[in-house]
This record gives sequence, structure tokens and C-alpha cells, in this order.
Amino acid sequence: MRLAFTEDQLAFRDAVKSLFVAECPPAVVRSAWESDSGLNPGLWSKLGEMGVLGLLVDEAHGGLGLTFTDMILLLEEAGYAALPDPLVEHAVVAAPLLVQLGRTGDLLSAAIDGGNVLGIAGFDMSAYVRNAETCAALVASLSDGIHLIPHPIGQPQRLETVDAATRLYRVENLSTLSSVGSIVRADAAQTLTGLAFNRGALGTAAFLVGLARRCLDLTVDYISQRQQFGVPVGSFQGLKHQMASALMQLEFARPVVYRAADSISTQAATVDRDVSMAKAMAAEAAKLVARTSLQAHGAIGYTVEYDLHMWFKRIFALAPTWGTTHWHMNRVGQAIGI
Amino acid sequence: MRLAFTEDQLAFRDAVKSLFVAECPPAVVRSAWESDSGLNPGLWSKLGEMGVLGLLVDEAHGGLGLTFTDMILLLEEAGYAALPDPLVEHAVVAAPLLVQLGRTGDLLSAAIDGGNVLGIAGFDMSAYVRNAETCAALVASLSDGIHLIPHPIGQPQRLETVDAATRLYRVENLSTLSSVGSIVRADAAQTLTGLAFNRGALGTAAFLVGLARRCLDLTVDYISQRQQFGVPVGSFQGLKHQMASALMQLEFARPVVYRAADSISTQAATVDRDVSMAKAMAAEAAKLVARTSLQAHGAIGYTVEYDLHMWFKRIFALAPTWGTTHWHMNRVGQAIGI
Amino acid sequence: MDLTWSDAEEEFRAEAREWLTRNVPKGLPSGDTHEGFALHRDWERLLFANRWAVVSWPTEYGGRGATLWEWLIFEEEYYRAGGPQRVTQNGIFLLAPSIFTFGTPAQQGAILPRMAAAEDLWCQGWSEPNAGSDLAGVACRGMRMDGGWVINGQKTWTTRGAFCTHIFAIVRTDPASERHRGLTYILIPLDTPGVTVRGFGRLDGDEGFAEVFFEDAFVADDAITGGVVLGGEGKGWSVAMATAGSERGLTLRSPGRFSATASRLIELYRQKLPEGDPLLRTRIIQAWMEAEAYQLYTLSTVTKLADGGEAGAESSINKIWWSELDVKLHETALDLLGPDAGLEGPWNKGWQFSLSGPIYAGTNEIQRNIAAERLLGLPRK
Amino acid sequence: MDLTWSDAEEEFRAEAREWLTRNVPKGLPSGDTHEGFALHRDWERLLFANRWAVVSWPTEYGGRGATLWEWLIFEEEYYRAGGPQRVTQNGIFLLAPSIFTFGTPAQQGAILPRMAAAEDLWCQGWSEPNAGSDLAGVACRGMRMDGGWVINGQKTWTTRGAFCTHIFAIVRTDPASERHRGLTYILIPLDTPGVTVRGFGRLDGDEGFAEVFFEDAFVADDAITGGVVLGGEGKGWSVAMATAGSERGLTLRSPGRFSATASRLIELYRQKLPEGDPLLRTRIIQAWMEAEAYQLYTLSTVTKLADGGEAGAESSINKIWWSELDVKLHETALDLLGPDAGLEGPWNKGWQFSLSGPIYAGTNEIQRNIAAERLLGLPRK
Repeated sequence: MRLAFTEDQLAFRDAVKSLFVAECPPAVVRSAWESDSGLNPGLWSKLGEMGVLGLLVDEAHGGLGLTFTDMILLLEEAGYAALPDPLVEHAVVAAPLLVQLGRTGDLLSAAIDGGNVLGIAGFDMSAYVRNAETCAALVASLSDGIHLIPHPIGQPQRLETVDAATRLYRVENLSTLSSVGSIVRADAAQTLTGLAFNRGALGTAAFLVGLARRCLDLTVDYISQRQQFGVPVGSFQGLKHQMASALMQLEFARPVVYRAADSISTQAATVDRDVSMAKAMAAEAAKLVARTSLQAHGAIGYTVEYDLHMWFKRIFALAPTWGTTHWHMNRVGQAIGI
Repeated sequence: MRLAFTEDQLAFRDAVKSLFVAECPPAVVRSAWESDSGLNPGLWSKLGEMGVLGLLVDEAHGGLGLTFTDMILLLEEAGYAALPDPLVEHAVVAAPLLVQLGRTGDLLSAAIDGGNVLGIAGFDMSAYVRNAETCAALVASLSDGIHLIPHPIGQPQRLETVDAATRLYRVENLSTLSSVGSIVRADAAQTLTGLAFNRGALGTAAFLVGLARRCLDLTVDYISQRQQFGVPVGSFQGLKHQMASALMQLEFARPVVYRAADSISTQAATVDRDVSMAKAMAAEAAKLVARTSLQAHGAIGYTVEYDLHMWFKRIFALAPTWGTTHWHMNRVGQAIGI
Repeated sequence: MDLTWSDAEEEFRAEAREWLTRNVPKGLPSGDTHEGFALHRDWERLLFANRWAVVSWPTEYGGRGATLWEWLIFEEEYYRAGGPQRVTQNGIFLLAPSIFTFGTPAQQGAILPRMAAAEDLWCQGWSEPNAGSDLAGVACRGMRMDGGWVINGQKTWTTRGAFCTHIFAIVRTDPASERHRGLTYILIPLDTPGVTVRGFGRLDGDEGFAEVFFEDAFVADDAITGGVVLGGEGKGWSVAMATAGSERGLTLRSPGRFSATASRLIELYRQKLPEGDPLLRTRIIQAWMEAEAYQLYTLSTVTKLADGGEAGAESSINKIWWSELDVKLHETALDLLGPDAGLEGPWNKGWQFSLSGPIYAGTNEIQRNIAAERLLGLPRK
Repeated sequence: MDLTWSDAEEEFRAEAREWLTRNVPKGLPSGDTHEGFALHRDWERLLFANRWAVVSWPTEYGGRGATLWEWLIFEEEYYRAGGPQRVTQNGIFLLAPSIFTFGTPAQQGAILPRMAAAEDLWCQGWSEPNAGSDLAGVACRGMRMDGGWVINGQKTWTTRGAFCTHIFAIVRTDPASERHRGLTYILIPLDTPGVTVRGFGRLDGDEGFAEVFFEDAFVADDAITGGVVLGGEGKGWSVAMATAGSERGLTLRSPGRFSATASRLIELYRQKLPEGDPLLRTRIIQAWMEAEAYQLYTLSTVTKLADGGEAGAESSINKIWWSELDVKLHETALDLLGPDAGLEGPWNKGWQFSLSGPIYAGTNEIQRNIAAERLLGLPRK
């Protein structure tokens, strides 16, 4: 029994964290809010070089052949940095699907290297497609099977999102587009879609944990120096107790997320339950942290000139995706027999 | 438009409050925990003399002929005192029923004077009967109508209750006992039972508000003088904020309770909704106040030697009676069309 | 206890409803952009032209001399009809009560009608980078000169400052003073030379906040007819606290607004989940009950005021209640929208707006201190 | 990451389960009465006789030298089998860790085996009427005399004090000292002349609390073999804090207890509401998830400890979590019981017990201060 990460896993985490510190400071996140694509190709390539994008792809196909347990801390760090690029969709959901679908050619190589961005549709309980305009191909789970739709993806209409770094599109008539590349049908598709859903939901949970950790850090920094009434506002017990409650929810969600990563890695019988519990607890903890952080900051947190809002909005945008808390709690209930 | 009480109503409230201060201090409540009957006949007679027990009975039958709006503050004060005697069951539910049932003889006179205690069954969503051993008669709403069952009420079995001042009994085969006094049947009974339920639920809501107000007062007194770390514990912001939140819930429940009294008095079309909202909000506010008060006290509140526990337990015992919060919120939902 | 409206009040309601139903503009953009603000100003002028801008004010200043009850009725009808948040609110709800209490007749005559008519648009100049919750930390200085004041310093978080014409500011006029002494309440035209306004984005990205910089800005005593000082030199704290009482109290947040939001939430639930959902339903019932409780609490406060009483420290829990209720109403709506919650739209916009409620007008932490100390009587230290 | 048990651990579990299933007493009354306590003491002696009383202790003191993992397994099986709260817990979980750390070999040999065997029954003498959360306010005095100590003063809120044989107390031995200096940790037989114990009722009415009065009570140095002072004169604060770390940390509240309660709650739901209820179901799922999260958090802490690390200030959020979880589990059960919730019964008893969790072992307010200051690093002042 051991609920902790190996030295290798921690070292990989530290390396990725360093990359984000250097290449994905808040200014980069901020510029993604205003850029056309919302993407950072240079950073994306470096993630490819480090092996992050192909981490879950086996070595025979150019990946690292590692497990979800090796990936989970990297996703958390991506959340900490509020990485604008679609790491969960691309590396956690789509890349392993390409292998499962037998599409192991150039598209996969580029995906592993960071030379392209893959899109997904129909896996995440969402009606929209992220990066539909820029993605090299779309892996789509439709009623009759999983399809691979090459660029361009129909006529995507950009949607206005509160988290402006995330590019969401409506794509009409996906099923007619799908005719160009249907590759897996019915039963097999259902299994693969279920596996991909769990990966995406847990990846999102880890991302949320990271986002929330950064909110707490930003808040602790600010309220430790911000003076009112002659003392730091962070010294007021009313604020301390709120911060402690938020921290507690987050800290108790973390081992739940890590356990679910192990359940995916080991194909545990309880994987659905474990992933759902992780997503539900991470989402609720992150929202509590975000709310508490905004309130603790006061007016400065309520402006777009200060960084907090990018983490805040990302949390509320992501929390209901890949299944709402309500949906996941219901799945936990089924698993525990009520 | 005017949401406030008249001078007369406030003066009556003050008079009843004075009576409780003099005749129902915590020591009297405490002794009711240990006495056989849990009743205070002397105090009960005085409530009769003041007109409280017959307040809702018309003057022609010896009562005051007043409205629920005149009664509501008295019930709140009874809660503040944690009156052990069954004021809601007797004066709010049973006495008006006797008139409605045409039983306006000696039993009613004694009920108004405080010369007896009336019991009820089948009105309060409870399977148990309060004071079944001591009540002069039981007004029982059964499947075939409303019955008046004279003393003795079958073979009542006393139940162990957390709030030991409340004497609850299980009475088997009520419907066979009922044969002695069935007086209203079917449709009419349903209407009367519905009216009586609203009176009982709202009376309980007001009682809960009073109980909670006393919890707050006990707590403010204690934490203002209790010193730890060289200052009163009530000066700690963490505690202040909890107390403020509890106070707010209670203060916002009060006008809701008062409005529902008006809705009963004026037979408003919205009476079911208004009573349910009052009961739900009063019960939840009272529970929050009780929990906060216990926590603010620390260890001393956690003993039976200190008074708080009698108010605390009464709140948790009463809150789920006369319909749970869940039941009442459902009724509100139906009223607002969802 | 009399929870019915009089015939006269019902007539007032009917008149308001009829006019509002016909005139409330639909789909007005945010008032926190230059373009949007201009449209909102037009709406304010239309309200004024029909004497609906400030119903509770005396007729001489453009009101109807309406009672508090009628004011409540108007607000209820205003939000029921879908009327937008008032861009003039910092003037008519925050500054005006102080002008009524502390202004000279000349100031009242000069300021109030133009404010009601949305000719002068007022913003609040209280907060500074280092004086937020701790208002007594104001550092912006005013120096007395012959014929006026020279102002130096900075204000910030000034709502809609970039679109307004005037600012009501608290400045330190006694350089030797500390905390809440030596402050003066000064009325300043924003076109005064030496005043610079820089708008910046609120949470939703609209330019709803502004910084206001004063660099040797000379405010002549007659820049406002009747004088630029309100309530006398050095009286700024008392005037501000009276205004804050009004800001934090009844007048700013009428129950009609939350009742209207609760009704829209019920509509959204019916539309999105026609088959029902027990959990979301319970949250909607809870939110509806809390909006209704706010209405009843307000009726009880207005009764007290109508009897000549004061709202007092109860304003603290009043402010906590409406601000937390507003967040709850909108969060419930977002949960109803599920994954669509992340898309821009009126509920998301409203949610982001609601998040300011627990922060401004005295944070809810400050309000909980006030409730604990003044309502419960817990020791300050 | 390896979330599986080894073969040896599974064998340990099987052995524990087999023994506990056969031996756990059913329907034991509360241990907070004289009669009940005697039955619980018998159960403790049976546990000891079979070397299950203190599995993680060295074999020489009656344990099995079990690892922390095995201890967790034992606890899980203990509560799964329906084992009662341990009446010896203040000894084996609170005092014993300090004896292991600060005791001399002579003290360890004299105290630990008799404690494990439930021959000596230890209660805690820390709190005083004016020293609750503020432990440094201890006023109970110990005066050095030839051959021993004279103790004067009062302790209170002493759990099961009326049924125990010994008390571990913190007393002020330097009369000139203030706050946390000058305190000494003293071990005292309760039959010492001058010591009076008065039991009184906890929230549920059982005599689970006691006041302990010391009137010129002379505690001879050899009243305990090896000496009555633990850790040295004047070292009481450090010893107590080490014990408090243990009290507030992992060892007192094992996850198995809450997981077992969650399982019973699920059973209750199935039994009371076979047709289901969406709202209560959601609350049960939430409570189950929180119990499971507590289990996982504990596994992560034990991993750290097994690697040679320390639990540290994380004990603060650990204590808040389990104590609030325990209340939630029981409140959910009461809501399931509806109007029957007011009747005496195991759930109500458990609920009343759970309410002490957020108060004792450092109130949750104190714990939130610790979490904010030591885990988040927020400024003390």
C-alpha cells in the first residue's frame, strides 16, 4: 500500500512545472485571451519534446508508454499554469484514441511532437467542439461509431465564452461530415468512448485542482501583504477561517484524484466510481476555492487587470464539463448500490 | 400595508413574557425533564386566566375570539421559555377543533381555563401521541373522520425522547378506541384536519423561532464574559461571523412566520404556501442557531448541567415534526408551479 | 398587520405597470461601455420626462413625492417589466440622500434636478488603492486656496467613472489628521483641469471601473452652484457614514429585483427541465423562498421607517442577505445551464455582476462584524 | 502508487476479521455509566488477552509490533465488525504516545502494559474551568515537597474521569510562571488522598464528564514506578503539545469508523426509503464520498509517515474533516428518520456524541487558525 508518487513522477512534474513557469506565465495566458487561436505553438512543441503529449501513447508508436498515474501531476501543473492549450482533449483523450483506432501514421506523430492539435467531439457531454477551426483532425464519437474527421471541420461558428482562452465552436451536421472517416462502430465504439470519457473527466479534475491551487496561492500572496486597518487583511480570523475551509476541501480532493488515476492505470473494477468521485469533489472544491479567493481579494480580484479572474473563470467554465457534479454523484450512487 | 404588530398585540406578548420569566425559568423546564407528567398545572392555569389557552376560541364559547396574528408572538415567547406544556397541541390545534366539532361543553371550558390538557393524534404527521397518559381527551384525525377519545387513551407506552420534557407515547389501535366518539366524517374532516395542520405547523415554527432566540441570547451572554487568551471568546472574528450568519437566518425567518400568521387569520389563498415556507425557514434557521450556539459555548454547552442543552434538544426534536423541511419545501414548490 | 395595498397604491401600481410595460427598452446592452451607457442615459431621460426617475423625491426635483410603499411598488413593477439596472444609481441612491440631509437649499436646487434628469451623472470617489474596506485610510488630499480647493491624489474602483460628469469624493483636508478626522466631502466636476479618468475592466471585461487621478486639480467654490463642500469642511466622515447607511440599507436593493430574478429562474427551470429534477427544483424553491423572505423583511423595515423609526444596524444583515441571495439565484441558473454555463449570456453576465455584491458597499465580512457587534452586542475586543 | 495490500497484510486482516466477528460484543450499553464502563473494561481485557488491544505497540507491552498499515487494517475491521468506541482511548491514543517519546524505560515498563491490559484506566487532566481552548491558562498548582508533589486546583471536562484509576495532568509547578512556561506533566493515581472526582452529565445525560478536585493532594515520587513526572519538571508544555499532535492527528480517529458509519447509513436509507428519495440519496452519496476521501487522505498521510515524514500541521484539516463528517453522517441519518429522530436510539446517541467532535481536541476554530497560519502561511497578526 502506498498512496504517493515515485521520485521519477515527481521529477517529471517538476520539469513540466519549470517549463510552465518559464513559458506560460500569466502574461501568456492573458495573450491567449486575445489571440486568434488561443494556442501557443512554441510551448506546445516543448510539451511534445518532453514527451507529455505522447505520454499515454505506447513506445512502439512514438510515445512514452506511461500510465495515467504518471500523467496526473502534469495535468495538475497545467491547471496551475492555466495552460490555454487543449492538453486534456489532445493528449489525454484523442492521442490514445488514435492508437486504439489504428490511426498510427503522421497524424499521430505530429500529435506526439506537438506539431498539431487534435479535437474531439461526442466524448465530453458537450454540444460544442474546442478548437474546431485549428485542429488537424477531429475524433468524434457519434451514434454509429467513432469517426475521424480531417481538417477543415465543416463550418465552425465561434461561441463567446466567459473563459476566453478556451475556443469553443458549434459545428452543425457533424454526422454528415463523419462520412469521410468512420473507423469504429457500435459496441467497440461504446467501450472506447467510455474509457475516453473517464480519461477526460479525470484529466479535467486534475486540471481543476491545479487551477484552484493557483487561486489559493495568488490569494495568500495578496492578502498577506494587503493592509487595511493597519494590519494585513489575511490576519483577520474571518478570512482565515474561510481560507482554511477552502484549503481543506481542496486537499481532501487531491488524494481522491490520485487514486482515480491509479484506478485508470490498473483498470480497476471501481474505475467509474473513482473517476466520478474525483471529478465531483475536485469541481466542488475548486469552485469553493475560486469563490473564496475572489471574496478575499475584494475589489482588485473583480477586475480583468488583475490575474485572478483568468483562473476564476476557467474553474467555473470547466467545472460543469465532462459531466456535472450532479451527474457524477449519481454514478457514484449507482456504484455504491443506492 | 403594514408588517408589524399592534400595541395591543405587543402588550399581550409582554404580559405573557413576564409570566414566563416569573413562572417558567430554566429550573422549571429542568424539573419537567424529571417529573412524571412533564406538566406545570399552576403555570397552565395562569395561561388560562390570561386567555392564552382560549385565545383562538370565539367569545361566545368563553374564549378571546382573537386571531392567529394575536397568538403568534405568544407562541414565540413560549418557545423562548422552552415551555414544557403542550401549548401548540392544546390551544392552537385542539381547542379550536372542539368548537368546530360542536363539543363546546365542560371539556372546552376546562381547556380554556387550563383545567385540563388536550391531546391530538393524526394531525401532525407523527405516529405518536403527546401526553397520552395525562390528557383529558384526545382529538384524533383517523381515516374515517375526526374522533374525540376520552381519557384513558388505551394503553399508552411511553417513549424515550431526547427532549425529555416532551412526553411522547405510542398508542396501539387508536382506530378501535375511536369508536367511542366519532364526530366528523370524511370530507368535512379533511378540511378541518388541513386547517389544524397549518395551525400546528405554524405554531411550531413560531415556537422554534423563540427557542432559537433564547439559544442566541444564552450564547451572547456566555461568550461575552468567557475569557480565553486574555479576551472574551465572543470578540474572535471567526465566532462573530458564525453568530452573525445564524442571527441573519433567524431574523429573516421571523417576518415569514408573521406573514403566515396573517395568512391564516385572513384565510389567504396562499396559506398553504405561506405556512410551509414559514415552517421550513424557521426549522432550518433554528437548527443553524442551535448548532452555532453549541459550538460557540464549547465544552460547557455539551453538558446537561448547563441550560443550553434543553433548548438545543427541543429545537432538533421539534424541527422534523409537523412535516419535515423537505415536505414543506415540496409544498411550496407545488404552490409556485414547479 | 395589514398585508394588502390600498386602492390608491393599487392605482399607482397600475399606472407604473402600464407605462413600464410599454416603455422599458428590451435587450439594452451593458451600461458599462461607452455605447451602452449612452443608451442607458437615454432611458434615464425618458424615465425622468415621465416622472418615473425618482418617484420618492419631491415634485420640485422631478419626483412624485411618493411614499416608501409606492417606491417599493414602483421598483417591483420596474424589475417585473424587465427594466435594466439603473446607471444613475450612485447619484440617486448614494449621493442624493446625503444632499437631502446635508445640502443647502442652493445645493439641492442645483444638483438634484439635473441628477434626476440624467444631465449630470455622478460617480463615487471614496475608495483608494489603500483605502477599501478601511475607508478611514483615505489619503487623497484637498488644500484650501483662495476661492477653492486644490486636490491631489487618486481614487479607484469608481463604478462607471469613465462615463460620468461629476464625482462625489472624500478627501483629507487637514493634512495633520488621521483616520476619520479631517476628511471633507467634496463635489467635483470631472472636466476640472488636472482630473484624469482611466476606465478599466470589471470582472466581465466591460469598462465599468475607473481610476480617477487628481493632479493639482483646482475646484472652484462655485464649480457647483451652492458650493462644492457638502456638510462642511472636516465633516466628511459623518456625511459619508450617513450615505453609507443609505448605500447599505434599504434604498439600494429593492426586493423587486430579486423576486424578478427568482421568477426568471423558475421559467428557466420549466424550459430547460420540463421533466423536472428534484435536486435543482429544491434549490430553486430555496432561492424563491429567500427572495420572498427578503421582500417580507423589507416590508417589515419599511413599516418601521413609516412609523418614524430607523433601519439602523439591521442594514448589515439586509446587505448580506440580498448579496448572497443574488449569487445563489445566479449560481442555480448556471447549474441549470450545465455545460452551457460557460457561454456568454444574460445569466452568466448577471452572475458575474452578482459576485460584486458581497464585496462592494461594505464587504460581507465587515457587515458580519457590524451584525455581531451592534445587533448581538458581542464585544469589539 | 500501489493501492493494494500485501499477502501478509491480507492475512493480518483475515485473522483480525475472524477474531472480531466472533468476539465483538453486541449491544453493549454506553461506556459513560458505571455499569456500562465495567462491561467495556471487560471487553478491553478480552482484546488485550488476545493481543488486539494495542496492535501497533511492541510485543513486550502487549502489542503485536504491527505496522501503521496493519493498524489501519485492524481499525477498519474493528469498526466493520461493529466494535464499540474504545473506553481506553485516552490512555492508549493520548498518553501512550507521550510515554513512548518522553518516558523513561522504568516508566514505560510500569505504565504501558497495565494500560494495555485495562488494569490502569487513564483519563486526561488538562482542561480547567478557565483553561479550555487556551491551555496555557492552566492554574492548577503543583508544589515540590520532599519526596513528591502537593497538588491544588481543579480539572474539568475530564472524559470518563469518574470511572478511571489514573489521571495525566498538566499543572503549574513554577508559581511565578505565565502562559506555557513553568508547567509540568504529572501522572497521578486517582485514589491519592485529597483527590475528589465528581462525574457529571455530557450532552446525552450520561456521566461521561468529571471534575477532578485536588486539595493538598500529596503525590509521592514513587506513586508510579519510574516516577510521576513525565519529561521533566517544567517541560509540561512540550510533552502536552507532542501528545496534542497525536490527539489531533491520525491516531485518534481511524477512517474505518467513518466508513462503517457510512455503510450503516446506506443500510438505513435502503430500509427506510426502499422507493428512494433523490435529495436524501444525494446527501448520502456526499457523506459516503467524504468518508472515502478521509480514508484516502489517511492513506496518503500514512505513506508519508512510513517514509519517515511527519503529519505536521495537516493534522488540523484532518481533525476538521473527520469531526464535521461525523456530524454530517449522523444528521443525514436523523433526517432519514424524520419525526422519529427525536426518539432515543443508536443514531441519536451517535449524533449527540458526534457533536463533541468539533469542540474537543482543539476546537475546529483553533484548527482553522492553525491551517490558515501553518499550512497557508497567513500572517498571525
